[in-house]
Formats: sequence, C-alpha cells, structure tokens
Amino acid sequence: MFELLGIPPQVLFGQLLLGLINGSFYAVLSLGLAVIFGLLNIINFTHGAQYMLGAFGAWMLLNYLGVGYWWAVFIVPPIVGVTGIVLERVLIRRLYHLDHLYGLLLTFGLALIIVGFFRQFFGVSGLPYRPPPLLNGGYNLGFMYLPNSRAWVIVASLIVCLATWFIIEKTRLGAYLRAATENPTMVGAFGINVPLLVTLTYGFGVALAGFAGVLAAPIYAVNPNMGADLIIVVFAVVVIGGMGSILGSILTGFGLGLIEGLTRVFYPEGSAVVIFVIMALVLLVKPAGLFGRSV
Amino acid sequence: TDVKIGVLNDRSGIYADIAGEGSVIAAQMAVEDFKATDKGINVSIVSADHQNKPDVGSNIARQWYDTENVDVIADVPTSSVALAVNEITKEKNKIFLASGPASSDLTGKACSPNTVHWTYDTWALANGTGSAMVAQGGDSWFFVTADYAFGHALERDTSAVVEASGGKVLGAVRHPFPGQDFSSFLLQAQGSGAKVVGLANAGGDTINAVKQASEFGITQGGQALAALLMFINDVHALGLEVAQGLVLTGAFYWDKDDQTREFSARFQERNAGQKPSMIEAGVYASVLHYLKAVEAVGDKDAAKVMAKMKEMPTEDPLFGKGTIRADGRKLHDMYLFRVKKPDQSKAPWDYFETVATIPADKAFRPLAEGGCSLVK
Amino acid sequence: MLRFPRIRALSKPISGPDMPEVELASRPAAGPSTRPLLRVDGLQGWYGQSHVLHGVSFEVGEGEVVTLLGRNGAGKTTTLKAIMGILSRRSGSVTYDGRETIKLPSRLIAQMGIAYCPEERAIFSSLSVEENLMLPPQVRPGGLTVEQIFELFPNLKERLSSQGTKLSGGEQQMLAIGRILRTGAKLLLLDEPTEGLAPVIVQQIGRTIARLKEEGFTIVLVEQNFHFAALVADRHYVVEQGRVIDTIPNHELDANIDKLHAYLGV
Amino acid sequence: MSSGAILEATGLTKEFKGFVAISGVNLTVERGSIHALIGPNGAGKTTLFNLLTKFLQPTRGAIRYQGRDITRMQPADIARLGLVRSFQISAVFPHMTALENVRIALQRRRGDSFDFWRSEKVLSKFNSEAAALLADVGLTEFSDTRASDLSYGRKRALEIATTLALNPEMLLLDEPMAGMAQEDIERISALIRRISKNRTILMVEHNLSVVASLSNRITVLARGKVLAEGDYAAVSKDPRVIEAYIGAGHA
Amino acid sequence: MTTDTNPIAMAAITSVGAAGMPRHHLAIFAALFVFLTAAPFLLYPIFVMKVLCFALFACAFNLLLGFGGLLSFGHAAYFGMASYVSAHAAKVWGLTPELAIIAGTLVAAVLGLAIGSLAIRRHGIYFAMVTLAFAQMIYFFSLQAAFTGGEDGIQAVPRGHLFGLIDLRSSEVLYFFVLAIFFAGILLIYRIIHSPFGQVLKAIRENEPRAISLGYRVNRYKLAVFVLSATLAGVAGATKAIVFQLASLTDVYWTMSGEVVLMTLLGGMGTVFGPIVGAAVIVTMQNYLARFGDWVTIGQGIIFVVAVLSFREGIVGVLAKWIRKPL
Ligand SMILES: Nc1ncnc2c1ncn2[C@@H]1O[C@H](COP(=O)(O)OP(=O)(O)OP(=O)(O)O)[C@@H](O)[C@H]1O
Ligand SMILES: Nc1ncnc2c1ncn2[C@@H]1O[C@H](COP(=O)(O)OP(=O)(O)OP(=O)(O)O)[C@@H](O)[C@H]1O
Ligand SMILES: [Mg+2]
Ligand SMILES: [Mg+2]
Repeated sequence: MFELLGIPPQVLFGQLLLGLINGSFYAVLSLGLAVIFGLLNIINFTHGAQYMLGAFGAWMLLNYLGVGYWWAVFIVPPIVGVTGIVLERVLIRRLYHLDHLYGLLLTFGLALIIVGFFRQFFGVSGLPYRPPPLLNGGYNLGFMYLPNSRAWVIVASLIVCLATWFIIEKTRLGAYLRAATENPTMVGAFGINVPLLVTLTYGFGVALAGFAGVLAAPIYAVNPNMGADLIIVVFAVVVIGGMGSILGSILTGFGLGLIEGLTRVFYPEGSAVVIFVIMALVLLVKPAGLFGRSV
Repeated sequence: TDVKIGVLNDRSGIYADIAGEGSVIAAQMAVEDFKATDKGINVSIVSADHQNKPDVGSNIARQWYDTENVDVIADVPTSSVALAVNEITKEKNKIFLASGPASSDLTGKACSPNTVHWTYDTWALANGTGSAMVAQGGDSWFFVTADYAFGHALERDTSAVVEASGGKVLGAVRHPFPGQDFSSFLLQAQGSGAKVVGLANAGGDTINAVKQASEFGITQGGQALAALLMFINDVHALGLEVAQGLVLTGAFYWDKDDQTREFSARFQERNAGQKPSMIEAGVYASVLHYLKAVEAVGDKDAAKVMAKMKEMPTEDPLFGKGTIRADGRKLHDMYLFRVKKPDQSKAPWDYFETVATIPADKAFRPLAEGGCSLVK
Repeated sequence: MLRFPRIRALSKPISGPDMPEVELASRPAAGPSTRPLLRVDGLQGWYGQSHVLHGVSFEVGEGEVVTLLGRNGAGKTTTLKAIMGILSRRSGSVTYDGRETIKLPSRLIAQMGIAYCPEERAIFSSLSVEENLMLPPQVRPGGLTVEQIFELFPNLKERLSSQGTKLSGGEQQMLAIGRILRTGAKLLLLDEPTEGLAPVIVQQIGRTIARLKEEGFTIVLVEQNFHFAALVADRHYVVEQGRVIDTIPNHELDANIDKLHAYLGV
Repeated sequence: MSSGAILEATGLTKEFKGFVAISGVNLTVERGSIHALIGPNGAGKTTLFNLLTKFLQPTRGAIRYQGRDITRMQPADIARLGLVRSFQISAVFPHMTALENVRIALQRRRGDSFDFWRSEKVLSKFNSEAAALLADVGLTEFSDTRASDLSYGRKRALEIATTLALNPEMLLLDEPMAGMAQEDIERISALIRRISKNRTILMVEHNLSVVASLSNRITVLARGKVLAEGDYAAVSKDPRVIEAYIGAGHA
Repeated sequence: MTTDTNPIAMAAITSVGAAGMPRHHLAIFAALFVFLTAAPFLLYPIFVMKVLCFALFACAFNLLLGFGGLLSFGHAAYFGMASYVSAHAAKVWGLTPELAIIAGTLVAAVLGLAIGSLAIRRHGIYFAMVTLAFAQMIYFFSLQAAFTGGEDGIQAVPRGHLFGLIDLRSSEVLYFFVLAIFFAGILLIYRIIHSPFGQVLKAIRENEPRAISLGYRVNRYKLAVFVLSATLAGVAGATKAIVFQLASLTDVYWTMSGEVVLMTLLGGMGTVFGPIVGAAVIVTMQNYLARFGDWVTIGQGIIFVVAVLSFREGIVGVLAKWIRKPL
C-alpha cells in the first residue's frame, strides 16, 4: 500500500470527496452571487441571510405544514426567490445608478435585519431538521463511508450549476442577460423588458442561495447565524473566480472546496485561512480574478 | 436594604438560548421564592446583552457599578467576558456570581475574593467526562478540538484526566473556529479507531459536529461521542435522532428529583416552554444563596456578604447541599449523562439518562492545584 | 477653410464620382408626401440638469428617408434617443403611427416597431456575432430574414461564431444595422451609420439604405457625411441647439448650399 | 529653432490580444517643432500617444527622449523628464477650483509632497503664478470656480493651463480643440503658437485648419501604420491620404 | 472606490482663514473641545472614552476612504492588532501606558505598510477584498497566537502610570489623557487633509490618470495615506486597550471593519467631523440599547438601509449641504 505524504490514499480520496461536497455549497452560493453581480452590479451581502432563509424555509415547511424535504427542494427556492424579488423591487432598485459600495451597504443592512429577526424568534442554538429516509444511511465506497445526504448534495448542486451555466451561456434568455449586463439601455431599446429581467435575475440568484440552504438543512444545524460567516468565504470564492464570471464561480467553488479539503488533512489549523491566502495571491497576480474579464 | 442585581449575558448570540432571558427569569424566581420583600430586602433586577464581546461586557459592568449602583452581577456566559467582569468586580469591590462561564481560570490564576464560580468549569467537564468515560471502558480517545485557547484547554485537561485514569489519547485534530463543516475532521477521528471521540468545542461547533457525526455513522460504528461542553438546549436543538448516545457532563438536570421538576415546570411556563439549562439553574441557586447571605449579614457590604456566603453552606432545591471554597469555587455533584434513544424518551425534554454521579469532592479541581492567590 | 472629418465641406456638386449608383426616390416637397408615420412636436430633452433639446419638431412620412444635420453637439443623437425613449427625461410629443409615445418606456416603443442603431454601435462583447444578430426579438412580422441580411452583408456570414467586438469597425456597423432589420420594425433610427468607416463601406451602407427604402422601411438618419446624406435622403432637417431650424428638401439642396454651409459652420 | 530629434520612436508596435493597433511605427519629432498626428478614427493615434507617455507598454519597439531610452519607464517618471500629455477626454480635477487645478501641477516643483504635517498655506506662494497661467488661457474670472462647473471648452483650456504649469519641454496634446467653439479654437491656437516658442509640441487633431495653420510637420496614421509624412501642403495632396482620410471629392 | 463614481466627494475648501482653518471649523473644534472637557462631569467618562476611541478610529478610516478614495474592508486588523500589542506591552512587558500605546501604534504602522504596499496595486472592490483577505489572516493569527490569549483575550491590563508618574487608575485622569490623544489625532488628520500632501491626495482621488500625467507617483501617495490611516487606527486601538484594560478578538473581527464603515457612512464620509458623529451615534446605540438584545442588530440594519436609501451624505454631510459649507 503506497502512501502520499504519510496519508493513506483512501483517506486522501475521502477527504477530497468531502472537499468537493463542501465546494458544492461554495459553487451554488457563489454562482448566485456572480449572477447577481453580473447583471445588477450589486454585491449581495444578503446572500448569507437568504441561504439561511432557505434552510429555515425547509424547516418551517416540515414543522408547520408537514411538507417534507423533497417537496421543499422544489418549493423553497422559489419562495426565497420571491422574497428577494420583493427586496429588489422595493429597495435595491433605487441603487443601480450608484457606486457598488452602496449596494453592498444596503444588502449588509438587510442581512442584519433578517438575521436579527430570525434570532429574535427562533433563538440561536439551531433547530433540528430530520433528513428524509432516502438521505439516511450511505454507501461504503471502500475508501470511505459516503452518507447519502452528501452524495445528494454533490449531485444536486452539479445539476443546478450546469443548468444555470447552460441557461446563461447557451440560451436566448441567457443572451439577453449577458447583453443587459453590458448595456441595459440598448437591450431595453430592443423591446426587452430589462427591469423585469433584472428583477427575475435577482430572484433567481437569491433562489440559488435558498436552494443551497435547503441542501444544508439536513446536514448543518438550521440556525439564524449559519450564513453569516459562510458569506465572507463565498465572497472570497467569487472574487477569486472573477466577479460576475459564471463559469469562474462554479469552477472556483468546487476547486476551493478541494483545496480546503486538502488543507484539512495536512494543516487543519490553516483550513479557514487558506481561501483568503489564495484570494490575496490570486488578486496580486491576476487583478480581475481567475476568470474575470479585466476592466 | 436595597439590592440591585445585574444579569449580564448573551441575549442575541450563540448562548442566548442557554443563558439569555432565561437567566433573568431564573433570577426573578429566586427573588420571589426567597420572598425578599417580606424579609425587608428590596431587590431590583436589570439585565443587558454583552454580545459575547468582552469590551461591551466590561463597559456595561463598569457602568452598572459606577452609575447604576448595581451590587452584584450574575451569570455572564462566555469566558472572555466573564474574566473581564471578574477583574472589574474585584476593582470595584462588588460581587460576581458566575454561573455562565466555563473557564476554570476564574478560580485559578484569575481568582478573585469577589467572585463565586457556581455551576461548572472546564476542569470539571474534562474530569467528569474523561474519568467517567474511561471507567466505562472508553480508554482510547481522539479529540476534535476547536482551534483556540478554550478548545486547547479542554483538550489538554481531558487528555490529562484520560491518561491519569489509565486511558490513552490517540490523536487530535484542530478545526477552525467557528466551523461549519466537520466531516473531514470526523473522518479523521473515525480513521483513528479510538473508542471515544471527544469534541473539545462549544456552541454551534458542537451542534454541527454531533449532527455530522450521526450522518457519518460514528456512533453506529461503535465509537462513543463525548461532547465536552454541551447543554440540554443543544440536545433539544439537535433532536434525539441525531444526538442519541452522546455523552456529556453537567451539573443539573431538570428531571433529577421532585424539587427540580417542580422548579422546572414553573420555569418552563415563564420561559417559552424551555426547560432550564444548568446555567439558568445556577443563576437561580446563586442568587438565592446571595440573598440568604445578605439577610444573614443584614447589610450588602461586599466583603461581609462574601464572607458569609463562603461560611454558610449552600442549600437549594436545584443543587442540594453544597459549599463555597476559599477560591470561590462552588462545590456540588456533577453527573455524566447519556442522551436517550428516541424510543426511550417519553416526553419533550426527556433527554438524559444519568450514567454516573461524580461526587462533589471529586468533581472539581483540588484547591491546591488551581494556583489561586487566595489559597495559602 | 477645411473642417474635417466629421463635417465634410461641400465644395463640389453633390454627386461625387465615388458614390454608388442608386435609384433615388422621386423627390418630394418639404413635408411628407406620404402618410405621416412619425411626428415629433416640441420635443424637449435633458441629461440630468442640462437641458439639451428645446423643442424639436419634424415629420416623417411612411417610406421616407430624412436626415438630421447639424454641428457637433447640436442634439441630433439626443433627438433619436428621445424618440426611442432612452433619454431619462423628456417632454413634448412624439407620435408614431398616430399613437403618442412620449410617456412610454423604451421597450414598448420598440415593440411598436421602432428600432435604433446607436452611434457607438453597442455590439455586445460577451455575445457571439450570431447571438448579437439574433438578440433583438421580433416585434412584428415582416422583418428581413437572416438570409436576406447575409445577402446585404456577406461579411457577417463568415464570422458568425466570433466574438462580437472582434469584428472590424465596418463589420460592427453592419452587424448593428443588420440586427435591427430582423425585428420587423418599420421605422429605423440610424445614428451616423457611416462614421469611421472606409469609403467603400460607406458606399455599401448607402446602397443598403436605398434598398431598405425600396422595401418600404422608413428611416431617420443622423449624418455628418453630407455627401452621403444627399444621396439617400428625401429631406434634410437642420438641427441647431436643440431645435430644428430649417428644412431643406433634397432637390433644393444645391440651391441652398450656402445656407447649409453657414448652418454647419463650414 | 534648434533642431535635432527630441523624441524618437522606432519600430513601435502595440498588440491587443491578437489585434495590432500600432504596427512598426517610426516617428521622429524635431526639437522645437509643432508636429501633428492625424488619421482616421481607430488609426491608433490615441494608442500611440499612450505608448509614448507610457500609459501603455509597447509590445515591441523603442522610444528615445532627449537621447535617453524611456521604453521601460513609468508614466509619472516620464512626466518628470518634462514630457507631459493632455487627454482626449477632458481631464481635470472636478471638485477642485481652477486655481487649485493649476496649483496641483505647480506643486510638482516642490518635488514629492509627502509633507502631510505642513499646512497647505505653503502652497499659496504658487497662487500668483497659477493666476497668470489662468490668465493666459482666459480663465481669470473662473479661478475660484470648481472645475466640474466649467463648460467643456473651458475645461480644455484649464487642462492646457495645468499642463503648461509643469513647464514641460515637450507637450503631447490629444485633440486639444475637440468640442471647442470657434472663438475658443482661435484663442487656444494662439496660445499653442505662443508657448511653442521654446517647446516641442506633438498633437493629435482632427481640425484640419488648425493643423494646417499650426503644424510644421504632419504624420498621417492609418491602420496602425504611418501612411505619409511631411508638411501640410505635401500631405494633403498625397493621394493615399486623400483616399484613407481626407476622402475623394475634397480639396 | 474610484473617484468619479464617488457621489460624496468633498467640496473644495476655498477660503482658508488666518489660522489656516476656515472660521466655522475653528468654531466647531472649539465647541468640541469645550464639550469634551466638560463631558466627564456630565456623562459617564468610560463611555465618553469609548466614543473617543471609536471616533478616532472612524476618522482614521475616513482619511483613507473619504479623502484617499480607498475603501478598506479590513481596518479592524490595525485597530485590533495595535490593541493586542499595547495590552501585551503594558501587561507583560510592564511598559508605561504612553509607551504601550506607541508600541501598538508602531505595529499597526508596520502592518499597514506591509498590507498596504500589496493592496494599493488593486482598485475598487478588489482593493476592498484584498484588505479583507489580509484582515482575515490577521484575525486567524490573533485567534491562534499565544500572546493574544485566543478567545479570552488579554485581560486585566494595568492602566499604569503616565510617564511613570501620573496614576491613571482614576477614570477622570485617564479621560484627559485619552482626550489629549483624541485631539492630537483629529488635528493631525485635519492637517493631513489640508496639507500639500492632502492636496495631491485629493487630486489623485479625483482623477488618477491625470495626476500620474502630472508626474505624481500615485502609488506612493496611496501607500502613504494607507499607512497613516492604519497608524491612526492603531492609536485608537492601542488607547482602547488601556482604557478598557483588555484586548480581545472583537476588535480584529471583520464585523469591526464593517462597523467602522457604518460609523463613517452614517456620520458622513469625506467630512472632517462626520465620523465623530457617526461613532458617537453607533456607540451610544450599542451601549444604551444593549438590553434589547437582537433589536440592536435589527436597529443597526435599519440605520444602514435608511442611510443608504435616503441620506447618503451622512448626518454631517446633510448638515454641510444645508449650510453650504464643507464640514
Ligand atoms: N450623457 C450626457 N450627459 C450630459 N450631456 C450630454 C450627454 N450626452 C450629450 N450631452 C450634451 O448634449 C448636447 C447634444 O448632444 P448630442 O449627442 O445629441 O449631439 P449630436 O448632435 O449628436 O452631436 P455629434 O455630432 O457630436 O454626435 C451636447 O451639448 C452634449 O455635450
Ligand atoms: N485596450 C484596447 N484593447 C483592444 N483594442 C484596443 C484597445 N485600445 C484601442 N484599441 C483598438 O486600437 C485601435 C486604435 O485605437 P485608438 O484609440 O488609438 O484610435 P485613434 O486613432 O485615437 O482614433 P480616434 O480618432 O477615434 O480617437 C482601434 O481599433 C481600437 O479599437
Ligand atoms: Mg451624435
Ligand atoms: Mg483618439
């Protein structure tokens, strides 16, 4: 049996797989951020709170209405998306002509409010969410025991990421989106309803956050604070990938998950900083991120 | 005499559920049960949120002592804040009834003549879980440790206990704090083959780690999971499905006897259906004891009251009989609990079975070992 | 004195040797000879605080080609933007096909059948040539087919998959015009379609406009290139400081050449 | 007029990701001359300017200024050598007054102003000189007006005053007359002629009458290459220039 | 943030009075001085000292954002690290308070130089992100390094004797020491803004390429203002450690970086006095609304939203607009 740097390969595979799963969350969340930034030029600090809303949405469906996980996967993201649409219509819309800074500050404030309310009403120790029977148990892959819940995360997020990428890069709707990112006025002058497009895009980005939240509910504690620290990391992912780059955020999300996974094996103490170290390095070498278009 | 009690704790952060509004309710109940007004003691209670920030906490404490004539501060979860309040209380010569904090430094190198450390501390947790688990056959350990001073201390203390009791420590992995995903650390713990996986962390970290341990089948695989700092509310949050089999040390369980059940029922009614945590119980008992001392002294002078509190044995419905040591340590029994399986639980909050009782004289760090300057 | 290149002096009679031989429409009198399709009346427009249009009025009949002439900064582009509804603040009256559009957002104006080809071309760099071409949705039937567009601009066909902004300046201009022909819009607003283009491309655009006119399109052309304007237009409106100050039918151009020189500061 | 080359570019090439904007341009600017650069839109004039002032790094080729190789220098250092440019789009400091705009340039004479502990009063010694420069460009009455409130033409004038404040040996002006009214054009033309006495000027200009009346020498750029070079009379008759730039049908 | 998109740019200060300061500024400084001298007798001195420390921090931050046009999202690093060093110097090395503060400040300056020289090469949001990344690294360092005491922080820092002579244990005496530091700090900032250096800074913020073309090596100026800002943030952090007798993780966490942005924005960025007002409002809220738990967070969120939507110039910015004078 050979070993890599003193680590048996099966352990390494296991850790890489776990890293990839973690990367799935980064990918879905940063994808949402990238979509929103790409079209609205808003740095959506509320994203963490919206991720939390997704998890709570699943929890509420189960506990108040008895609606199970599989339904929640389809119901919750649109609902969270609608809350995003309301925010966009009522508040965010007023900031498009301003510097990024203001969008960031507004959404930061919104995040404080949303998280504050949830803490007020649901406490902070977190709530249990019982995974559906299908997600209990797991497979023994030989090199590790892979819980079904994790396998599902990886499958679901890959599907969603690919679908989003396909819609944006390969369809007519995606062409509208990309064009509107560059020059909304002209796209409007072609007869396309750009404000609606913008609203729906925000809603979609937020729905992605909600989707990640639903995925997280059976795995992590459903807790008002669950998005607060994650969001900073996800920002780093988006910046490394290149702000606004769809493919960049997906690849970087999965990639950083892997790197973080490796760090957890070789230098666990550093696993929380590694992303920031990479971000600093990347930005110093490639100012617009790995996949960003230079400005 | 007019007495003003300040309940300082976390009303918005990760400890809000184990020591937030509930602690204020517990203090009020102590005042009511003591029938203070009948005894000529006029008690008022104020409360504030320290947000787990030492500077916020110390600012409030100072302001309370300096401008609002607060005589005693109770609770204060989060060790960093408690250590700050400990210093200020000493400087201002008031009284600190520490129920919330974990750091055993409060009765060790940071000990103060003005502080009583009531409910638990890291040494007691490490000792309880470590020695009792080894005694139950859990003699090989692997730690999943939060990578900061608190986690390191828990790991260090528990390792010492485990080794002293004849067990051995196979390894440890340090995870970033706060963490959300523990899967890779748990996998490493699983790979170590240790009989006990010790979680040397707290709050959300522990909750997530336990949840994910169940996902990865750690306990089903035959390893025992020991949370070194965990509260009943955390178990409530996790649900028994996930938390079953988990082992933890505590100072109080609501379902221990009739007296605790009676108190807890009353408390639950006033606290949105939540049973008391050991910290809230500690707030109740410590305030009660303080008021008894004030009554006995007939004055609220800090030195005199403290002397009385240490001289007088404690007795309350929640912790039974006990004493307060020269270094400020309150002594009582500690318990090793195991979380029940879902089918064993008959009612909400019916979560623990008691695995072992650690007698008061064994439960806490020996007086001589703490390095407290008050101990000659 | 020569002013160049944006406003070309007209020192020779209109028909230059390098100009395309196009069938020119019969020369109408001042004012539309056909049913008026677009009527602009007292149009005012602002950029933020600065008042740029001070009451522009003119009319375009169905199937006509008119030009807006004027110095730099006279407000020609702004007029087109105001008609298209992409000027944030505007007032007055713009009726298209008898319907008032001044209060409508630009997308509804576009859906009525007006299309705009901006000065700066606005080719999207994140879209391929094909995506750029297919981007504007069809607003009504009767637009050119893709095949017809390729017939007009064969260059585009060869470069369908390359990135939009990788095209040469002339090709970008073709793409910008081509993409609005697909939509079925009947009124085309073309802002300096010849700007920065090599003369041979200018000739091609000239032929295209003549073809479009034949096909029944109505065109408002902003032009600095006077030679060019004279070849394709039925009528010229002179814009100065945000107003239309004169109207010159194309057939009276020769007679009015000195006046025009004065207007344009040549 | 002293002669000899002050600025010499050889084999200058600039590629943008596969697109060659400037290709193998050789340009020699004689000391003391007014040299004009003309050419159709997109010919590469602004790009060439950016290369000469190091706002862009050339892909190939060398630039010598006063006999010194400046190909690898930083833009700020170029300015320090006395080679100063203006911008095609007007470049002023919008929230500073006209006087302060000019003074920022005069302040350069103090060397680098890292003296954050000193009061800005030390700058008042430049006020009279700044006022004189403003007078030169006809902005006296606007000296306390914020630059953002000036009209377009006056902004251009202010920009020239600011540039002159550095007392550069050589000035690069990118379309100094763009957007100016006729009277402004005449005033600025006169100014340029006056300041050219002991300076060298390289300018991009589309206004052919200005080019004709001011410049000693003209380089015509087209598609990133030098198409023709010479004085106005020669260049304006060159058939290639007429074809690519002036256009057939024009004198 | 880049300048031309920055909607709250400072108006030019045109009329400079005899004292080198426009008269209304002189008046405000005088009023501030009188008020702050009387404050410890009217208000709780520790609270006022807290406000002063945060006000200085916000002013230092505003020097970078409002006058340098650079949005740092990691200013907690300098504030917090200085507070650790100063606490450690006073407690472990036994330095006198002024030396402890100087030690903390120096470390902040060095840190600012190191991080700044890398970060200033980037613009806009990327600059903000690079500073954030480095600040996170500093945070994790603080969490793990032995000398910071991890979660517990450095507790029981002695206030000591000023210059080895004056006992600072009395809050009133300490107060005037802090007041002196505060005034020295903001007067220095005021002077920086109105120095020849400040003029160049302003020019760079307004039009960077133009400043380059005039021969200014703008990166050196940006670095200089970055270091100055980090240093002054360090002064504030170091002083805070002495006042509260503790240094903790709160001060290096990213939320602290966010809070200082909030203070500056609320008070009015690019104004001289805005950050002071902003800091006072936020600290007061945190202090007096502490018992309301989460409602404080919600209230802060609402302030953010309202400030961004309806008074972007901040409190002082709006006032300045009313009286048509820069404040
Ligand atoms: N975005 C804008 N903001 C403010 N003013 C503008 C803006 N665009 C144009 N202007 C001003 O409006 C006036 C009219 O501009 P417009 O672009 O309509 O002129 P034009 O006739 O098309 O000129 P050109 O021949 O240069 O294209 C000019 O004075 C110009 O400076
Ligand atoms: N950063 C860039 N990336 C890619 N291509 C560029 C870039 N900058 C300029 N170009 C291209 O280089 C060519 C020359 O541009 P330049 O701005 O130098 O023209 P110009 O002669 O100054 O034109 P004008 O008269 O319109 O100012 C143009 O085709 C332009 O599209
Ligand atoms: Mg125009
Ligand atoms: Mg140019």
